Amino acid sequence: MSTLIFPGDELKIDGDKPTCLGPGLYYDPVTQEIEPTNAGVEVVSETKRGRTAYVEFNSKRYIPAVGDYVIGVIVGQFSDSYKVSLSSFSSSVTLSYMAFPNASKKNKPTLKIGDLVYARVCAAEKELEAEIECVDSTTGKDAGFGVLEGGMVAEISPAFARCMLFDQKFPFLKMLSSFTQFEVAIGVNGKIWLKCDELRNTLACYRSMLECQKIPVARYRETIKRHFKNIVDAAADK
Amino acid sequence: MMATLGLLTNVDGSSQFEWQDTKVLCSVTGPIEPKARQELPTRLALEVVVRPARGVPNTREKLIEDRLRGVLTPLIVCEKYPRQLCQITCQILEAGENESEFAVKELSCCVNAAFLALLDAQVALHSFCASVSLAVLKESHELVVSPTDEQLRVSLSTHTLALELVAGAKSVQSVLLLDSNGDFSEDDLFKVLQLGEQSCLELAQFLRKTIAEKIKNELVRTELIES
Amino acid sequence: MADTEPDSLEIHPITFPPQVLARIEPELSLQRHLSLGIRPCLRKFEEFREVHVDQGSLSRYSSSSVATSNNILGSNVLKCGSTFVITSITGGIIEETVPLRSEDIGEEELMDLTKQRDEVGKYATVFPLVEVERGRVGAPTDEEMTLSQRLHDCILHAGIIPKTALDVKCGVRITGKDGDVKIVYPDEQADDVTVSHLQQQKKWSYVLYAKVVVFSRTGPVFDLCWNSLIYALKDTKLPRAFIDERATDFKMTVRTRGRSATIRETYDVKCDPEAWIPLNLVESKIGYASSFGIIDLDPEAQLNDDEDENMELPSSLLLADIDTEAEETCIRSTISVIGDSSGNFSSVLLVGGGAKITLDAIRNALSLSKKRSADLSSKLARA
Amino acid sequence: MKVQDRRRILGPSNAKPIEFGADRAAASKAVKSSDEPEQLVLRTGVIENCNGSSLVEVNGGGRQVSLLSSVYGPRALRGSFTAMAAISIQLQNGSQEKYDSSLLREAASFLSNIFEAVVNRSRYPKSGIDIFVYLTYDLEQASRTNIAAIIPHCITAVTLALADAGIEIVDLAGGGFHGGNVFSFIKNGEEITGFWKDEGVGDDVAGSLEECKRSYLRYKGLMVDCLMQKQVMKE
Repeated sequence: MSTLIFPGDELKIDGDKPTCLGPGLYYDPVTQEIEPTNAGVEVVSETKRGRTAYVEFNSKRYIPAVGDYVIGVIVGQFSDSYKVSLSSFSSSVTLSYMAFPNASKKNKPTLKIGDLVYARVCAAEKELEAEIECVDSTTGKDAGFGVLEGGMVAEISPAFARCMLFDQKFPFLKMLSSFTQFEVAIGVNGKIWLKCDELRNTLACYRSMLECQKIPVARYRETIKRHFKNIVDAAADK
Repeated sequence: MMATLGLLTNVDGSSQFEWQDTKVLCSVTGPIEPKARQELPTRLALEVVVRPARGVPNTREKLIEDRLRGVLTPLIVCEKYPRQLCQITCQILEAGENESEFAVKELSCCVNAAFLALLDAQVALHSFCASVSLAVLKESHELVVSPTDEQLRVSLSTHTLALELVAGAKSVQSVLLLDSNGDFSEDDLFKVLQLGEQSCLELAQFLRKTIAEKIKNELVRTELIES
Repeated sequence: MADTEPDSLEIHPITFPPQVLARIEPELSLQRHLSLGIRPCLRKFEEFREVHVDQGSLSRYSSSSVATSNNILGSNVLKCGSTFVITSITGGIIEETVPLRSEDIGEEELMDLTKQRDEVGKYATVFPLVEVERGRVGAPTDEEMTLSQRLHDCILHAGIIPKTALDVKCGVRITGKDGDVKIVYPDEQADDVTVSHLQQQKKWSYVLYAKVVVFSRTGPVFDLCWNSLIYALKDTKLPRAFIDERATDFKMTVRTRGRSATIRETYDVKCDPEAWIPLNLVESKIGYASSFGIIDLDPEAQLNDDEDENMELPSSLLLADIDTEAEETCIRSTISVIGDSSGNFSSVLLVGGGAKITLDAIRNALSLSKKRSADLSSKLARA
Repeated sequence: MKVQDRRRILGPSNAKPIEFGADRAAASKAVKSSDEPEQLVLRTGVIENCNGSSLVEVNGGGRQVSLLSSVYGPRALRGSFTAMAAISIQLQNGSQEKYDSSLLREAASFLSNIFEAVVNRSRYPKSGIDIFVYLTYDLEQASRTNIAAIIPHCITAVTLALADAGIEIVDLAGGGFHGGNVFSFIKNGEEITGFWKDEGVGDDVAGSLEECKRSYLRYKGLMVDCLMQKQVMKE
């Protein structure tokens, strides 16, 4: 049973237990109270270690949080870092030259302005510019991050991206794979990078993705099928 | 009375609010990177723009912007987004009143539309908000909520009220704005506050229903997956 | 790094002179003052600043004026604290669009009837231009724009200036046979044929402009601007207007590409340099402005002097007449009132950005504003 | 047709400003003899939100003038490095709107030239000193408008405001007006810092120089009195 919660409503958690606050909740330093700040579904989960609470909501604008997988565009280059844009008009984030596998002072990455990178947010303080990294900083190894070459980026709602990335049962990618082979990178900032062997398959995937974020899961298969069929037909007409 | 959320696709949040013959479309973009002169080191900067139903914006719209900013600033958790900017643009589609004399209905609809658009953009807010316009009629001394253009013309005083609501939008936290003009007494003012409170609470329940509907629509997908 | 020698850590309290603390921590400085029962400007919580007014010294009708080319119809200089506001009223004349004399009298009556019911439509306003001097040049700031607009709206909605007060009762300048010039006014000589003839054809009204210049701004200035504007309007005298006898029925034929059309030349309305009529304001609707702020007291910022425990402070305070930068920035809940001493209000603006505005606070502010209004309206009597 | 000003409330566009007919009584008003020296009232520190300010009121000689001068600065200048302070002077019409903006600009640039020589500009590199002179009222008996006559008072006002702001100046500057000519001096009249002459009037330059020097010395004495009084009050 999900309860909807709005800003100004009372939160049904008491302060006896250490609570970890997620998005949509704000601890007011003056009144020392936890208040919901967004309209959405209240989610409180109790675990052995403590309690977590957040408000589940959809927003179009992505705000960086530590640990998020994101896709960014290099928009600037400094002496020791890149400037990366995660979403249009938002403040840009920093990607240090040292945040790459095997980086050293001499071994600098060779990214250009306009390149796409898959990265992870490693620092996100609201007062400071957020930082991202292209390396697993705990192991120092390449963890699948780095520049994304070829393919295509689709801008979708962050909520849809989260479903694809975190929900193992989410059927979209599985369905897609029954039509074509593809490489995919999912950024929770609402960007999905996709690359197939053939351009027309990429295009079909792209179109399916844009449409599927607006329709119920039950209609996914027919939609994907239709898009692939259209592409094939269009190619045949030529 | 009609409220719609999310009808603009290229902004982070949008809404259209219509009450009687006044109609306002509002868009919200943010938090985004501000221009250097707008940036506030510890808070979210607000850029409030109001555009009239016809003609170009002038000092009249500046005054509406100033009032609107006064209502929205305490509502938004500005401390959560330091050095960021939020653009709030209200386009009045239909004024519903004589623009050279009044701005009460436009202002109250702008407040409601901007609040809904902020909710739609999921900018962090402290509490719920609702706004109504009222007028005291000349002959009958009757207090009416959301007066018509004709009622405004024969009114003794006009009032715009915006309230901050909490606890399920069932109780009033504070008065965010009361802009009263005309000829009125202390008693009139308290009557305005009393009736205004009642109609703000009613309006808030309507707004909650509208938003809840929208959220439920969005959540259908996620629920399906969970089940 | 710093943890190597925790024992040697020394903490020095930083002390600042009051002025410095007020600049870097206005909130703390204000709270400390308030906890002592006084405001940073050394006023009491509900104390207003003294106001000094100087009526009409810039006006052309001022007794000490030597100038002949002065076009200021009324003026006021208002000094409040270190801020002073100079307001001057100038005028213009506009030709009213009189509907053509229609055959259907009933329709006209109906129009008159609807006009009478239209409450706001009965009143005129002034067109203010507020300038707040801050050592910058350029386009008006947002503050100046909102101040101007609010003055404009409040004058209109308060119903201080009836439209009829601005009607021009136009006279005619007649040059006699012997060459002497005299101006005849309709109300002085109603039987004059020329004048009454003219009255039917054209209608003019005065338009009032106000220039409000604020010097030495130390806090919010709307109430000062409003009061100064009201004083200036009370001082305003409208010059009598006349047109030359020859211009009363002046027709001119313009030939354009063979066609000829008769147009009536616009009248050249001039004003009498000497004669004037007072601007008739609706005295009963004149109110004066006052401003208030509500601030929550921060218990942590209070100085805990044990000997001063006898003073019990409430959790939130109502401060009258907001001034100084600290008060302006820290007090985000404000009440601005325009009203007279007997409890008729023409404008109330509550902005609740900070502390909660309680009904008691509103009541308190309204009753203080009545006292203030009585004080301000007595200024002119004394002057 | 000009673009509509959206930042000001202008009122109806077809309204005409009030135009006064010829003053019948003007001729009968006795012109006071302009020989007697005018009365000056000088004040400093009248405006709070600036660094220095002054008020100059003049009455006499068929003229009433009130000037408010405020000094903002030295404040940081944006942009490239400058070795000396940049001085800008703005003359503003009061509610009378008496002078043309081009005339005001001309007079302001004349004043700027004077004060560029008077202020110790090398003391304030990378700074700007903005000076505003507001003509609260300027009433004269004659209907012609002559801005030159009020320039000496502007000089007095700006000098006092600079002194009030604590900005280093070489000497108290002052000036005089005579027969259409304006001279401005420092150092007891030994140095001329500015000379304004209108076409066709005041051809007796040498005579004007002496007259102006006399007024300068008088104004300077008054300025010194005013500043000393302020100092005494502080102590």
